[in-house]
Amino acid sequence: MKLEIEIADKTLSIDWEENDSIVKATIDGNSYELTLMSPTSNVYTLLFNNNVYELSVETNPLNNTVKVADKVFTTKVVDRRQRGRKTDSATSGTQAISAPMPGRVVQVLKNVGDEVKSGEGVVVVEAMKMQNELGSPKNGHVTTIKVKAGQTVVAGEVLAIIE
Amino acid sequence: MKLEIEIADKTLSIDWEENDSIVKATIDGNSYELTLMSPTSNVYTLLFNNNVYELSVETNPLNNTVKVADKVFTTKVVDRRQRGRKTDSATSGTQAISAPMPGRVVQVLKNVGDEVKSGEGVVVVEAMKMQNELGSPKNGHVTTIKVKAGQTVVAGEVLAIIE
Amino acid sequence: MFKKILIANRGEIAVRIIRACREMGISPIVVYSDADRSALHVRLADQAYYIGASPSIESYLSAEKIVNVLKESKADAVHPGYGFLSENAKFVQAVEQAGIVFIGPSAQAMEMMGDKIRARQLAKSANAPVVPGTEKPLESLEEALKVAKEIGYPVMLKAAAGGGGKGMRLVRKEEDLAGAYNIARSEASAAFKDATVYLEKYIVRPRHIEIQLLADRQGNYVYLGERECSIQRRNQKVVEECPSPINSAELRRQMGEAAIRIAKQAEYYNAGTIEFLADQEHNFYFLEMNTRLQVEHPVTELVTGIDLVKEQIKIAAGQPLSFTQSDIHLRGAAIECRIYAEDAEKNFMPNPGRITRLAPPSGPGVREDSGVYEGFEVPIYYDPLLSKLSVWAATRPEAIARLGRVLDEYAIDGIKTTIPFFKEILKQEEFIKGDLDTGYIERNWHPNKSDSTENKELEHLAALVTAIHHNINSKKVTTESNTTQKQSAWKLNVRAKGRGF
Amino acid sequence: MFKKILIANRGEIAVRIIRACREMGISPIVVYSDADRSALHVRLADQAYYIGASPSIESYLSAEKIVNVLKESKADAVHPGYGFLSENAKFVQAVEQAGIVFIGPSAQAMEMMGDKIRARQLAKSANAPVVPGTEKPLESLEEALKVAKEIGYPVMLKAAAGGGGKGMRLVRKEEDLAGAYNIARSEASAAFKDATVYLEKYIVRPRHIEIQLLADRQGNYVYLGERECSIQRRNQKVVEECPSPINSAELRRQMGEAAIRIAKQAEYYNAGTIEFLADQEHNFYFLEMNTRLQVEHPVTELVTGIDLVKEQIKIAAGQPLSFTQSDIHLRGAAIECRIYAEDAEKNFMPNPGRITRLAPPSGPGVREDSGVYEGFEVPIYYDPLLSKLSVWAATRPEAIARLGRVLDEYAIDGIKTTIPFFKEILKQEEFIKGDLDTGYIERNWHPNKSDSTENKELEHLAALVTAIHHNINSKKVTTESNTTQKQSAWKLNVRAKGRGF
Repeated sequence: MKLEIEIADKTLSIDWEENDSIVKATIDGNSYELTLMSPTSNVYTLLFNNNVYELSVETNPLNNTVKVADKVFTTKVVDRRQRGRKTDSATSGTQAISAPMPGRVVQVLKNVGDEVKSGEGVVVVEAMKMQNELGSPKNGHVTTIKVKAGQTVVAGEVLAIIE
Repeated sequence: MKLEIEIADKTLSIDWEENDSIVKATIDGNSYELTLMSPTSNVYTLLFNNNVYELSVETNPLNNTVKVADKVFTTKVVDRRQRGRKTDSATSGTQAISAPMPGRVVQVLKNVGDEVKSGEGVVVVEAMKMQNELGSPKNGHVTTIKVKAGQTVVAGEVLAIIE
Repeated sequence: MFKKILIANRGEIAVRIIRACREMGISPIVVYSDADRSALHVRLADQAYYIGASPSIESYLSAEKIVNVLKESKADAVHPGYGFLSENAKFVQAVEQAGIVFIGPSAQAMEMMGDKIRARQLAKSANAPVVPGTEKPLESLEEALKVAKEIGYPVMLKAAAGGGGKGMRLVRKEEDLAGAYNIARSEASAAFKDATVYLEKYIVRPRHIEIQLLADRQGNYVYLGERECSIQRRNQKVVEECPSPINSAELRRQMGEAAIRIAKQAEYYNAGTIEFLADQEHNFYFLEMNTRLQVEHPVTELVTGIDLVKEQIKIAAGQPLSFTQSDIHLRGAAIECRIYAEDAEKNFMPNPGRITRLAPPSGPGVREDSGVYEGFEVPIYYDPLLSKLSVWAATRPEAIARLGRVLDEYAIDGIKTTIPFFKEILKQEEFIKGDLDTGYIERNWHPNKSDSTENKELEHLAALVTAIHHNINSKKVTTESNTTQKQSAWKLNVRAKGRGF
Repeated sequence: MFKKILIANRGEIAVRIIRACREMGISPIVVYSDADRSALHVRLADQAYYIGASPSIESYLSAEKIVNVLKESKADAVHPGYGFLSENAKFVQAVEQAGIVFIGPSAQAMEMMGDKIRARQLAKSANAPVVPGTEKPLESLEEALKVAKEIGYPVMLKAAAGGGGKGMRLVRKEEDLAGAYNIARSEASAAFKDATVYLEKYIVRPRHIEIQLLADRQGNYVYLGERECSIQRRNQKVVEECPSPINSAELRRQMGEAAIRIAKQAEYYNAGTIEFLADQEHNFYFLEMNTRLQVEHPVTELVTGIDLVKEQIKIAAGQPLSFTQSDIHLRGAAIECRIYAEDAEKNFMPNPGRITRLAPPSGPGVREDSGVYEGFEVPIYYDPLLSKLSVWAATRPEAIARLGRVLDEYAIDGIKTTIPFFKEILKQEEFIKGDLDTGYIERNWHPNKSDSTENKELEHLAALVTAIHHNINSKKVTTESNTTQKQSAWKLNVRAKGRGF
C-alpha cells in the first residue's frame, strides 16, 4: 500500500506491506522491517531492531495526533483526490474572535460599533470555573457580536468579528 | 419493543420503550420506570427508585452472562423463529470426555478397547501449568481416542468416547 | 455509627468519600446533575438523586435541593467534600436544623474561619504571625488603591468567602489594580455569591506550607505534619508534597503548635488545614484556614498512615480521636500531582471533552484518586480536576523518580491534561533541590520553548502508524456510514450523545 | 549501577521489575514468546527480544536462549523474577561465565538451598527446627511406602527441585500414595526437568509463615518481618498477609533470627525467604528456602516501606544494605490476593482467554501489580496469575474492610477469576479471627452451596438489560456481517487473531 503523510512540515511517502504482524515499509527512501501489534484500539506497539515503541493515534477532523514516548506529532494523510488546496483566505481587514475551548459566555464587554484596541477584552468565556477574557486581535471596531451572556459555545465557535 | 428472556429457570416477557435515557418497561407484569446509561460498552448503569445498579453483559454463543452486585445470571433471548427446540439427544450408552478448558494433552492413559471404571483417568490435560486427569464418566470401555500427547485442545473439545 | 451518608459533591472527592463509607460499612448516597448522569460517583454509589441542571448553581450549590435529598433519602449525615457547599455555614445550619449531622466543623467555627478577615484577627489573637493587609472588606476600588499604596506593591486581592484560587488576583503595579479588582469581584460573586474582596501584602517568593489538623468534639487536637503546596498556577495548587523539602522537625513543631492554637481559639472540630506562607528565611505567616477536607489530603495519609476521611466521619459521629500527638509519625515522602483537563502549553486553558483512552499507572507506591473513566465526557461546568496521582517512597528523591515512572506509564487520550507539564517539572533542578515558591511555574514553565530536537526515526514510525491507522479506519468509516442509516433513531441518539441513552 | 537489566520473565513480575528499573534509571529489557508478543511486559520495556515458541520449555525456560539475548543486548545484569530460571544454578553459572551479573544469590547457595533435602540438613546444622521426613530423595515407590509408614500418615510428597506447589501432593492414606507419587514425579519432571521427590510428615492444621530476608555481599543480614501465607489451594498460596495474625514481636524475633542463622550458614546474599510451618501451639519448623523474590513480596513492602526489588538490584551491584535490623519497623497490616484466571467454583480450574473488560480498583491503600490489560488474551501456557491485588491499612480489621471494598470495585469480564472466591473468604468468621491454616480452603470453601436467595428485582433488571443489549447488538452483528466481506484479508486476520496484526 502507498500513502503520503504530512508530518513536521515534511511530506513522507510511505510504501508498505503487511504479513501477519510483520510490516515491511519504505519511508522516505529508508527501509524498515518491524513487528506491529495493536494491543488496544488506536494503540500500536512496534518492535524495531528490538526496540519497543508504543504509539497512540487520535483522529481529528483535520489531522491526527500521534503520541510516542514524550513526543506528540501532528500528522495528515495527503488526499490525492483533493483538487488543489484551499489557501487560507487572506482575512485582510476582518478578524474573528473565536472560543478557544467549549464553555459559557459570561459577559459581552463591547457593543457593535465600539472601537477596540488590540488585546482589549471583548467577550468573557467561562469553562470549568475559569473565566477567560478574550481580547481583540487588532485595533479596529466591533462589526458583529454573535453571542450573548449565558450562552454555551463550542470550541472554535466565532464569538465576534473585528474590522 | 418486546422480547422473552430466559433467566433462573423462568421465562420473563419484557415489553419496553426507551426515550432518551428513560426506559419504561413491563417485566413479567410489573411496571418499571428507570434511567439507563451505558458508561462503557457492555456495561449498563440503572437508576431505579434512586437505587444504583450496574450490570455487565457478556454474550456467549449459547447465552449471556449478566453480572450485577455479587450475582451472576445466565440469560437467554427466546428466539421465536426457532422451530421447536432440539432436545439433548439421549446419549444412551455412549458418553464423551471433553476438555473443560483450553490446554495441551500431556498424556493419554488408555488405549482404544481398554476397559475403564467410572472416575478412572483416561486423558491428562495441562493448562496454565496445572495437570488435570480427566476420568471416565462411567464404567465401560474406550471406543475412540481423538487426541494424542502434545496436542492443543480448545474448551469443550471431545477427547475420548466411552461406551 | 452512621448507616447512610449523603455525599454532596461530585468527581474524585465524591469517589474518595464513597470508598471511605464502603470500608466503614456505611451506605454511600450521592447527588448528580444532568452532566453527571453517568459520572463515576453515581456508578459507585448505593443511591443517586437527581438535583438539577448542569451549572453548579442549579445543582451542587443548591443547599435547598441537597437538604431535600437528605430528608428524602433518610441519610444520617452529609459529607460536603471540598468546594461547593463545604464552607457554607448556612448550609450547615440548615442540615443541623433538619436533625442531620454535618461532617465538618460547627457553623460558628466555619463562619469565623471562612471570613478571611475575621480569621486573620483570630490568628493574631492566638499569637500566630499574619501577613500585612486589610483588616476588613474593601468598600471600593478607591479604598483598594489607597491600601495598596500604603502596604506597597505587589499586593494580592482575595475573595473574603473564597478558596481554591477563585477570586484571587496578584497585582504588581497600580495601573493593573482596577481590572484585577473587577475580575476578582466577578469571579468571587460567581463562585461564592459574595463579591467581597480584601487585599494583602504579597510576599516575595513565598512558599505555601500548610498544617493538617484533626480535632474531635471532645477538644483533642493533633497536627499531622505539613504539606508543601508551592507549585501553583492561577493561585491554585497543582503539585503538593509531604513533608516539605525545607521542614525540619523543629519548624514542623512550631507551625503545628501555632496551627493548633488557632484552631482551639475557634473551638474547631473536624479535619482542618491552616495555611501559612513561609518566606525565604523560613518565617511563616498565617494565610487562612480551610475548614474542610483538602484536595491534597492523600499525601498526608500516605506519610502518616492515618485515613483523614474516616477520621472526619468518626469525629462527626462523636468519637474521640484514638491517638495523640506522640502516636503520629511521618514515614518517607509523598508527592501528589493534580491531573487537570487543561492544556499547559496554552496557559492551562481548560480542555473538557471525551476521554477516549485512560490507562492509569499502578505498581508499588502509587495512589490514584480519580473521578473519571474511559469513555466519560468531562463536563464544561465544573472544576477541571480529573484525578490526583500520588506516589510514596522512602525518600524524596525516590518519590520523584517514582513519580517520573508513573507519569510515563499514564496514558490519557481525547483531552489534554497536565501530565506533560508534570513530566517537565520533575526534570527541573529547582524542583529536585526543593527550591520551591508560589512563583515557580511563572518562573520555570516555558511551554513555547518546544522540543525542537528532530528524531527522524520517530517521525518515520509516527507517519507509518498514521498510514496503517488510516488504512484500517477509512474502511471502517465507509462501512459505518453505509450502515448507520439502517439503525434506529434511538441508536443514533446514543451515538450522538456518546454517553447515556 | 547497572545501565541495562534483562528481565528473564513475563507477566506481573516482569512488569514489577521493569518499574523498579525505571525508577532507578536503568533500561529494562525483556524477552517474549509467541503468545506474549503484545504482553504488558513487552509494551512497557525499552527493548524486547523474541525467544521462541509459546511453551515455556522452548522460551522462558531456555537458559541458552536467555544467555544469547544477554550477550546480544549487552545487558549488565539479569533479573530472573520467580519461577522459570530463577532457581536454576546452572543458569546462574552460565550468566556469570558470560561476565554478566545474576540478580540473586551465588550458584552454590542456590544449589544448596534449592535442593530441599540438603536445605533441611543445613537448617538442622543451623539449629533451626525441621519437620520429620526423608533426608534423601526417594529411590522408588517401595521406599516411599516404607518411609511413610515409619513417620505415619498424613505425609506430603514434594519435588526436590520444586517450589510453588508443583510436584507436591498430600497423601492421607497408604492406598493413595502410588497415584500421588506418579503424578508428583510427572509434574516435577515437567516443571523442573527433575522428577526427584521426597517425603515429609504432614503437620495437622499447620500455618505457613515465612520470614523475608535481605542479605548483602558484605555479609549483613536483616529480616523484614513475616508473612502469613496459610490460605492455599493445591498447596499454592492465594492470600498472604503481613504481619501474621498470630505473630507477637517475640515469635517474630525467634523466627527472624532462626532464618538469619540458616541464610548465614549458606553464605546467602540477595532477597530470600525462609518458609516455616507453625503448628497450633505456635511451634515452628523450617520448611524450605526460596532463593529468589517471592510472589507475595508486596505485603512486606507495604508494611516495612522497603522496596525489595530495588534492594535486590543494589545488592547485586555490590552495594551494602543502607539500614540495619533496628531501622526496620512494621506499620499497619497488608493483605494480598492473587487474582488467578481460575474458576474457583470448579475446583480452581484454569480459565485462560480474552479479557474483555478490566477495571481495577484504586483509591487509598490499594496496590495493584498486574501483568495484563483490557483486550489481552491470557495464554494457556503459563501460570494463571493475572494480577496481585494488595491493600494496606492501619490495622488488620481495616485492611480486611478495605479489601472487601476494592474487590467489589474490581471488574474483570471475559474470563473467570478468583475474585468472587476472595469476596466469600473475607466474610468468613475464621478468616476475620485470623484462625488460618493450610487446610483453610478445603475446610471453608463450599462452592456448590450456591447463593439461592431469590431476588426478583435483580432478575427483572438482568432480563431487561439482556433484552436491551440484544436489541443493540443484533443490529450491530447484522451490519458487521454485511460489511466484513468487503474488508481485506489482512483485516480479517486481525479480527481472527483479535490481538496482533
